[in-house]
Amino acid sequence: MAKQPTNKVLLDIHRRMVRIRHFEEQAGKLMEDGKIPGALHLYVGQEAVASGVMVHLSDQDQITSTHRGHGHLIAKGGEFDRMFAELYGRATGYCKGKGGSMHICNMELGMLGANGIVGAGPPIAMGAAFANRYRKNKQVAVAFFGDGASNEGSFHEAANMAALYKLPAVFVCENNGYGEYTAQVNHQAVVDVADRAAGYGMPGVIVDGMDAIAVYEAAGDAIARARKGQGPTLLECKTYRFYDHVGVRGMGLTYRTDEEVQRWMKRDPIKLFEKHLADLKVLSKKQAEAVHAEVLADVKAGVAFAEQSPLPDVSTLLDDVYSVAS
Amino acid sequence: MAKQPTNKVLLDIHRRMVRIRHFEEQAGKLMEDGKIPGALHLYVGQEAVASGVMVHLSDQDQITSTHRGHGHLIAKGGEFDRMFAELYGRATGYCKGKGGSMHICNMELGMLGANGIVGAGPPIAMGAAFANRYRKNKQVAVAFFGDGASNEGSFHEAANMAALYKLPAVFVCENNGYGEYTAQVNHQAVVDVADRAAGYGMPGVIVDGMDAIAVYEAAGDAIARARKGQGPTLLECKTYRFYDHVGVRGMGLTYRTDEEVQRWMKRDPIKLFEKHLADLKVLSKKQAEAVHAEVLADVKAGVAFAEQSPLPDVSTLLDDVYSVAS
Amino acid sequence: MSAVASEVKNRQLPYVAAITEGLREVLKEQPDAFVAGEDVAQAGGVYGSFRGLLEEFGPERIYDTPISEKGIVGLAVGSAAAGLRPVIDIMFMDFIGECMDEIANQMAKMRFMFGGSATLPITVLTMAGAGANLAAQHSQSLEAWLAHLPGLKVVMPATPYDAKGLIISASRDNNPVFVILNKMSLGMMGDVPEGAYTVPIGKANIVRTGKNYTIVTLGRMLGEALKAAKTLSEIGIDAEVIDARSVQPFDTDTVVASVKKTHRAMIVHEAVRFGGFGAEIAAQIQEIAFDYLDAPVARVGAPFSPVPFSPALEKVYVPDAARIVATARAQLGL
Amino acid sequence: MSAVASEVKNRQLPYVAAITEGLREVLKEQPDAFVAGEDVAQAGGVYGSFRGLLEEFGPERIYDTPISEKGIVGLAVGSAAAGLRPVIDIMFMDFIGECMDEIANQMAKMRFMFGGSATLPITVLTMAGAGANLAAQHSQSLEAWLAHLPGLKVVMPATPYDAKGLIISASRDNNPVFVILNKMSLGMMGDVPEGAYTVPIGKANIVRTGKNYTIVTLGRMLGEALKAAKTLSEIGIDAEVIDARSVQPFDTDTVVASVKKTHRAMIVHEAVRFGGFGAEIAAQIQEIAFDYLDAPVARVGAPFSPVPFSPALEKVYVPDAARIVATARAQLGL
Ligand SMILES: Cc1ncc(C[n+]2csc(CCOP(=O)(O)OP(=O)(O)O)c2C)c(N)n1
Ligand SMILES: Cc1ncc(C[n+]2csc(CCOP(=O)(O)OP(=O)(O)O)c2C)c(N)n1
Ligand SMILES: [Mg+2]
Ligand SMILES: [Mg+2]
Repeated sequence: MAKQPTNKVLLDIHRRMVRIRHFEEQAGKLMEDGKIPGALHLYVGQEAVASGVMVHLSDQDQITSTHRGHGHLIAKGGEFDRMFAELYGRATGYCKGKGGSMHICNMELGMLGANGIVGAGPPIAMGAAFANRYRKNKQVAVAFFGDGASNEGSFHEAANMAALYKLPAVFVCENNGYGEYTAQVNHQAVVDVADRAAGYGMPGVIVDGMDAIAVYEAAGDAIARARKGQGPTLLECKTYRFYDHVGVRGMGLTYRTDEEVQRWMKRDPIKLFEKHLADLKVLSKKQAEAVHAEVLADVKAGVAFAEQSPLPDVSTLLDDVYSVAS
Repeated sequence: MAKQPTNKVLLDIHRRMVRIRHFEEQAGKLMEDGKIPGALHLYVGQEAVASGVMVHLSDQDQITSTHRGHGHLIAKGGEFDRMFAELYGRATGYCKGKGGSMHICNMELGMLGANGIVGAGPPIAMGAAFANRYRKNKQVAVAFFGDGASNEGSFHEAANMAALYKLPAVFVCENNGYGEYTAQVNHQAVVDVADRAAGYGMPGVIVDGMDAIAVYEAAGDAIARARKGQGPTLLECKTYRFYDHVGVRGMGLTYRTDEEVQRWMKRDPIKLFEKHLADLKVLSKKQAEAVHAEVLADVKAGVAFAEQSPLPDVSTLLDDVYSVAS
Repeated sequence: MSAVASEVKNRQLPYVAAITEGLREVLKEQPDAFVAGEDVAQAGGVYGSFRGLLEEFGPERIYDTPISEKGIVGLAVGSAAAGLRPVIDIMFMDFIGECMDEIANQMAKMRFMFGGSATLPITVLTMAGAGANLAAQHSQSLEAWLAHLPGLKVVMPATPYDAKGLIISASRDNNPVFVILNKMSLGMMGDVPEGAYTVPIGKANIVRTGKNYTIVTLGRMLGEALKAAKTLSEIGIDAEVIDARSVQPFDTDTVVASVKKTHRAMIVHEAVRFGGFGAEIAAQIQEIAFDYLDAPVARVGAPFSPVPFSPALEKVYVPDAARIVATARAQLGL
Repeated sequence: MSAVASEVKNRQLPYVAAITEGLREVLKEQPDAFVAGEDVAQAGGVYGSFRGLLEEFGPERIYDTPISEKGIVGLAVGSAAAGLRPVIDIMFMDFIGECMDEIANQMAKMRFMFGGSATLPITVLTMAGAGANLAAQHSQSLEAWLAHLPGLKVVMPATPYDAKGLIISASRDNNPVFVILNKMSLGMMGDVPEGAYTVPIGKANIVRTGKNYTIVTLGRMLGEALKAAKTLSEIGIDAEVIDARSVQPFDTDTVVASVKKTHRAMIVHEAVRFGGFGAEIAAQIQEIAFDYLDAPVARVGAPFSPVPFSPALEKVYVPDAARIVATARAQLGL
C-alpha cells in the first residue's frame, strides 16, 4: 500500500513543481518575444504529475515523454541552462540545438526524449523496460502520454507487450481533457482511459492529477509493483493544461470555456500543494517564497547561459546522423 | 433479445457451413497436389462463426475478412467456380487471378476482401460502417479478425473510432487460440479479447464459436444493435482451426498437442449442428447427406470450371492499377 | 494557364485560403464527399486551411477524428470502397509512417488485388516542408515513398492556383490522390479564380521559358528556382523552369522536350537528395535524352541528415535559390 | 573474398542456414544481443531461419512477440537506447508499413535529434522478394523507402556468405542496420565458413569482372545478372557484375570506377522500377561519370503495378536474366 511521503520528499516534490512552473512561464515569454523559434507546448497546470511520479525514480530509471516534455525533463533533473540553450537552438543545448523543444532529452538522466510523434513514447518505454528486465537491474521505465495519444495504435501494442512480458513499466496517461483542440468526448467514447487497462491484463488506476500527494502515492504503488516484477500499470492522472495547446494563451479560446479554465485554475496544483504543506507545517509561506526566488534566479541564469551560448556551427550539421564508434 | 432461428434459417446456416467445409477440404487437396500455388489458410473448424454471422447480412451489408478468408466469402454468397478459379490464378477468378487466396473478394456481395495484412480489416470495416451511417441506409459492416490481430494497433484505432462515431459495425474476433504458431498465452496477457471492448465504450460479448446457434443469436443482437444506430459490438467467438496455420496438416504439430486437436474436433461445429438439427427434427441424417452431396457436386463443378479457365493474359498485367473511368 | 491567370488577375488569395476554397468546391459539387482529420472540424485545421467548413457544411460532412492515422486512412479506404468520396487530412506529412500500411498495402493496392472491382476515389491532404523550425518530425517531404507505389497519384501544388485546382481535380479523380501541401507556402499570394476549375493531374507547368537550361522543381522549390533563374540569367544561363506539379503520374514528355531544347538540366526538391524523387527524374532524362545532354543532370535537395531544429542549421539545410545557382555554376563550370 | 572462398570451398550451406549461423554467432559474441519477432522462438521462424536458437540460447535471449510491428520496433528502439543490442525480425518486408513511424521517425532520427547522445545498435531482419505466388502484400522489395532515411544502414545479402557475414557486421555496427533477405534465395547453396566473420557494410562486391559493360545488382538479382552476363558474352558484351550489397551507405566509388572502365551501365533490382533505388544509382553514375558514358544508364526493375498473384503474371513481373539481356540489347542497339 502507498507509503506516506517524508517531509524531505514533500519538499522535493514541491521544488520540482515550482521549477517546472517558472521554467515554462519564462519559456512562454521568450517564445512570445520571438527569442525561441518553433513550437512550444507548455506543461503549466500538469506539474503535479511529472513531479509526483519522478520523485520515485533514479537517474537509472527511464522515462519517455511527449511533445509537452519540458516538465518531464525538469522533474527528471534537467538543468535550466542546457534546456533553455536547446530551446534557443544553441550548440550548448542538450541536443546541440538539433532537437529543440520537441526532442529535448537527457540520456544520462534516463530521459529518452520529448517526442514530436503522438504515441511514440509507450513502445520506446516498453523497450527500455524490457532492457531493465533483461539486465535484472530493478530499474523501471515510465511512459508519459496524453489522452489523445491513448487512441494511437502504438499505445495499444506497447501496453499489450508490456503486460505479456510482465515488464517493469508504468504507463502514465496525463488526461488533460483535450488532444490539441479536440475535447476528449470528441476523440474517444470512454471517460476514463484507465478502462483500457483490463484489456491488456494490467491494473488501471485513476488519480487526481492536480493533487501531488495522490499522484505520489499511486505512482509509488505502480512503480513498486513494477520493480517487484509484477508487471505494468496504467495510471491515469486527471489534469489540465492552463495554456493553449501551443503557446501561452489561456483564456478566450474557442474550444474551451473560460469558466472551465478558471475552475481548473482554482485547483492549481502548486497552490493546492503549498496550502497542504503549510497546513502540515512543512513549508511556510516565507519558505515557499524563498524556493520560488531561488528557482527564478536559476531561470534567469539559465536564460543568460542560453543567450550567451553560440549557435551550432554549420559544419556540425552532418554530425550525429550515424555513430562512427565501433 | 436474441430471437430463435426459424427452420429456414437453420437450414441456411447448415448449408453455408457445409459449403465452407467441402470447399476448404478440396482446396487443401488441390494445394497438396500442387494445383493451387501460393499459401492457403484454411477455415475448417471455424465454419459456425462465418455462417452464424453472415446469415444475418444482405449483399448490401459489408464485411472485411482476413488471410483466412474463403469461409467468409462462401458464407457471404461466393460462388465456387470463380473462387476456385481465383485460387488457381485464372482470368475467370473473382480478382482475375491477380489476388489469389489472400485477396479474394466480391464487391457486389459486400465482401471487401480477404487481406494479407493481419489487422487490416477492422479500419476498413469501420470506414464502410461510416459510409452506411453517412447514407443512413441501415446497412452494417462486420470485421472478422483473429486473436492475433487483436494485438495490432489498427484494431485499436478502428474500435475507438467506431465507438466514438457510434457506427453500425460489429467486430467479430475469431479466437482460435493461436496466431500462426504462437499460442494466445504467448501473445497477450488476457484470456478474453472481449475484455478490450470496455476500453472503447462498446459491449464485449463472448460466445462458443463451435455452436452455430449461439453465434447466430449473439451476432443477431450485435447486428440489430448496429442497425438501430446504437453503435458497435465486440463479439468474441471461441473457436479452433482444425488444420495448420497454412495447409492441411492437423495432427503431429509441434506447437499444439494432438490431444488438444482431438478435444476440439469432438466439437466439430458441423457435427454438433447436424445433431442439433436432427434432434429438432429439422434435418434428418438422410437430408443432411443430400446437402453434402449437392455441395460436393458444386465443388466438383467449381474445380472443373477453374481448370478449364484460361490463365490471365500477360497483356492484362497493368490493367486495374488505376481506374481510368471519370 | 496564362489565359486563366489574366482573366482573374484581380483576384488574389493566399495559398491557405485557396486550399479551403478548393475543399468548399468539392463539398458543394459532390454530395458523397466528406472531410475527416485531426482538428479539421471545430478548429478548422492547425493552419486554418479547413476554416469555416464545419459551419458551412455541418457535422455530417466535416469530422474531427481521434489521433489515429491508421484509423483515418482506414476510414477513407472503407468508406470509398462503400461508395463515398472521402477527403482526409494527415496533418503533417511526417506522420504518414503511422499509416503506411493502410496507404501502401490497402489504399494503393486494393483495386489491383481485386481485379479492378474496387474503386477508391480518395483525396489525401498532407502538409510537408521544412523551414518553420519544427525539427525532424514535422518538416519532412516524403513524396519519394508515395511515388514508388503503383495505385497512387501524387501532386504537389506550388501556387494558390494549383492548390485549389489540384484539390478539385483530385476529388474528381476515381483513384487515391495525395495532395502534398507546403507549410511555408501558406501565406503565398496568387491568382485564384472564383468557382470550380481543375488543374490536370500529371501535367507539368512550364512557368518560365528559357533557351539553354532546364530546371524541374517539386512543390515550393518553384519559387526558389524562379529567383535563381534571375541570377543565372546574368551569367548567360536562360533557364526554363518547369513545375512538375505531379510526381505520379510524372510528365516525362514535357521535361524531356525541354531538355532536348536546352541540353542541360537540374532537378530541385526539398526532400533529402539521396534516394529522392529527383533521382527518378534525372534517370529518366538521361535514359531518354542522353544524346541531347551537354552536361550531367544535376540534383539539388536536402543533405543526408534529418531536418535540424536550430535555425542556424535549418537555414543551410533547406535548398534555396543560392544553392541552385551554386550547383548550376559547378555543373556547368561557370 | 576469393581467398576466403577457397579456404572454405568444402563447406556449403543454404542461405537459410547461413542466416541462422550468423544469428548464432551474434548471440554467442554479444551478451546484450537478443532476438525478437513473430514466431521466431518456438516455431524457429516461418522460413526456419531462426531454427534452434530458442533451444540453444533459451527464452531469455529469443522472444516470440505478438503481431505488433510497431511494438517490435519500439522494443528495439527502447532497449537499444537502454544499452542492449536488439536483433528484431519483421517477418515480411511488406509489413514495414505497419511500423514506418517507429523506423523513420524514431529509430532513424533519434541519435541526430538527441545531438548524438543516443546510440542504437539495432539489427532488423526482414524478408523481401517476389516469385513465390504470395501476391501483392507478401512479395515487395521496399529498400527505396529505407535508403532515403538518414540514420539507417541498409544491406541486401545476395549469397549465403554475405547473409551470415552481413548479419554479424550489422550486429557489431552501432547504428540501426536493416538486413533485407530474399525468400527466393533461402535454398541457394554457397560457401559459408565456420565461425564469425564479417562482410563490410557499404562495400560493393565485384562478382564478375568485365571489360565493356557494368551491371549493378541489388540482392537476389545478382544471380540473374550473372546468368545474363553469360548470354551477353556471346554478343560481345563482357559484363562486369557488381553486387551493391549495401544501398546505404552505397559504394559509389566501386561502381563509378567500373563504369569509367566499361563506359556502359545497367542497374537491376526486383523493386518497382519507377522511383526505385536504381534511379539513385543511375543519377549518381551520370553525375560523376558523365563523360565516360557511351550510352544512357539502363534500369531493370518491376513494372508499375503491385505484385500479381497468378504465376502466369508474376512470371513476367519479376525481373530476370532474359529481361536484363533484352534491355541491354535495346540500350546498346544490338
Ligand atoms: C502521430 C501524430 N499525430 C498527430 C500529431 C499532431 N499533434 C501534436 S500534439 C497533438 C495532441 C496530443 O494530445 P494528447 O496526447 O492528449 O497530449 P496533450 O497535448 O494534451 O498533452 C496532436 C494531435 C502528432 N504530433 N503526431
Ligand atoms: C501485419 C502482419 N504481420 C504479420 C503477418 C504474418 N501472419 C499472417 S497470419 C498471422 C497470424 C494471424 O493470427 P490470427 O489473427 O489469430 O488469425 P488466424 O491465423 O488464427 O486465423 C501472421 C502473424 C501478416 N500477414 N501481417
Ligand atoms: Mg491531452
Ligand atoms: Mg488466431
